[in-house]
Amino acid sequence: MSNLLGHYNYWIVIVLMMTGFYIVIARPNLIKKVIGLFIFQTSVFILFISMAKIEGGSAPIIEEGISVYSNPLPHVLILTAIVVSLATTALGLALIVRIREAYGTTNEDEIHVQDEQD
Amino acid sequence: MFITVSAVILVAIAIGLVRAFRGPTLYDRVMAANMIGTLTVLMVAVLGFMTGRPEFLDIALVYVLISFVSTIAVLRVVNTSNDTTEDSKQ
Amino acid sequence: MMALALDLLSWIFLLAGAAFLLIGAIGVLRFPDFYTRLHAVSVCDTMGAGLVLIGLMLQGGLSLVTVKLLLIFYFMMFTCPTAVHALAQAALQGKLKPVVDDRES
Amino acid sequence: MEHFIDIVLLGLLMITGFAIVRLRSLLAVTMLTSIYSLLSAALFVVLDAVDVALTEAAIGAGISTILMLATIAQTTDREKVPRHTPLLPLIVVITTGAALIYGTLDMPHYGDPDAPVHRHMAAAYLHDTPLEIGVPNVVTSVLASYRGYDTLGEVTVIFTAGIGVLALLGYHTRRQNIQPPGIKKIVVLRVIAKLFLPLILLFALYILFHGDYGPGGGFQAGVIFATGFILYALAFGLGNAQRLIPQRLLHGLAAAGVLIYAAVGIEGMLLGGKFLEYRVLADDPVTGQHLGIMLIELGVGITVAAVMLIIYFGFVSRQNSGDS
Repeated sequence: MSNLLGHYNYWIVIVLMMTGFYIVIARPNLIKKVIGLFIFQTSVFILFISMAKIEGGSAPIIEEGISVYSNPLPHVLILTAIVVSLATTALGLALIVRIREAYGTTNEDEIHVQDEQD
Repeated sequence: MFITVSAVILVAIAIGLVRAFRGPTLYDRVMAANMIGTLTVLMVAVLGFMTGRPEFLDIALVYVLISFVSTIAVLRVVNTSNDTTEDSKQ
Repeated sequence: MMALALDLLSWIFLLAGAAFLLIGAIGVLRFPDFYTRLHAVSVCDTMGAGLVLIGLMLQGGLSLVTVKLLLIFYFMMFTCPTAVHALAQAALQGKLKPVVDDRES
Repeated sequence: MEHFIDIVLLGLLMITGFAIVRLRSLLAVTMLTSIYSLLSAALFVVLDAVDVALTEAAIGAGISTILMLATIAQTTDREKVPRHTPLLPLIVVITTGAALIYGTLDMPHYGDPDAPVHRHMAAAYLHDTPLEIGVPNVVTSVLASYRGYDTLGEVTVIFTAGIGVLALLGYHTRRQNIQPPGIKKIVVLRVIAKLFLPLILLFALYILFHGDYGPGGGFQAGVIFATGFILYALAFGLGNAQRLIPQRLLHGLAAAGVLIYAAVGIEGMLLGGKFLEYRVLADDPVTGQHLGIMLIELGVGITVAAVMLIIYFGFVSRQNSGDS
């Protein structure tokens, strides 16, 4: 039981991660792939933040009368990771817009077919 | 007592999620997303009091603004795409 | 005595707010079409949220926390009805017909 | 009790994830993605990561969703049914997942205060921050001071992303105003937008300069600042928004933010310290740290806000010019 509760966060995170992974590899639509990537990224964020949590701890903003704080280091890492995830999402979507203009579709299978015809 | 309120909020979020999944129109989904935005704001506010550090309400304030702006942004896009009354599953 | 009365009042507000939230949520699930569901959402957004925030303000007392809650309250009372209004307008322009008589249009 | 909320929120996240796989309308999927992001942001609050929650809400639920919508608006809403049977991907995913779950069995339990992560650096940061930096928010002190190099790199990444989007999509200035057809006639929205724009910008400044004492900082403030202008563009049309902040100004600001950051570092060198050493900026080391953090947060905020707007205008102006 303690094993289940102790690892619940990690397991759900892995399920989420695999959901995102599945969308990325199984769905031909490029926008859907970006969304899958987004889910994957967010689940990694949750993994790190779960590791930072200390039972009974409080947010790492120093205040009188609080002695236990959660670990601030993963927070810093993830804060920057979120910003990078936005950068990758924006670039990916911009590429999709250009691909759509060049091929007339956002479907990966159709793009492959067109590439083979050339 | 705060736990009662947060439990109710969680139930309401779950119901909103059901509506967002079932549709049937896109407007229903936007509405559900907006409702979940509101509920998340309340959730964060109640959580602050529950953990005894209520000074983090800035986050809730940001959520209000963000959920408003993204709702408006969706509405801008929705009416340009034609099939708004699609069926939800496949 | 005063503190107890305030606490009690705040709990009444919080519980009433929670009740309205639940009612609104059930309405969102159960009502037959989009426009009726908007009514239910408005109950959530204004009455439910408002009462919960007032309850929290009573808990916060005279402090910066209450000021922030007041700001959230103010923002919410503006943004939520605007969003719902815009949503209804968009749906109407998107040729979504309200259900008048039957369950299914 | 927090544990209970944590469990329920993770369950809801999982349901949302599965719903995203199942739905085929991309707009519907985007709505669910926005919900997913909001829920994960709420989860971050439960897990004590207030700064992360603020960032995730502003970036994930806000800007990312808006960008996805802009992309869908100029491509298509329907996802075609894939031609292949998803058997192979399913096997790959389940195998990987099983391997990862096997790997978690050796991990320390959730919330364990003796986990190796909490042993070394974190304790030092928590102990030293009030003495050396003098700001209560440890996340800000680590982000801006102890690991200032990383954050400089981060800002450069954002700046590069802005240049990348600019190179891919270009920047079209709209002379005439194309009003979004869906919300053309809504007067209420315009009044509210006009009422809220100054409040949002003021709030962004509060987040920027209050980042030392509460959740917040340059990244979040920049995004909120940009969101204010996006609201303006949504309510009053793109042309008006672009007249409000001209292209050249945006490009200049995007570069200026990074330069401010780097200049603070070089100023430290000129005053006899190391690169990005803030102690030497003032007579008193703690005051110097305060000054340095405030300046670099300002730089970060300026770059992030400008790049967000460049990206947004890039997406939306292309869409309009394609339509007409």
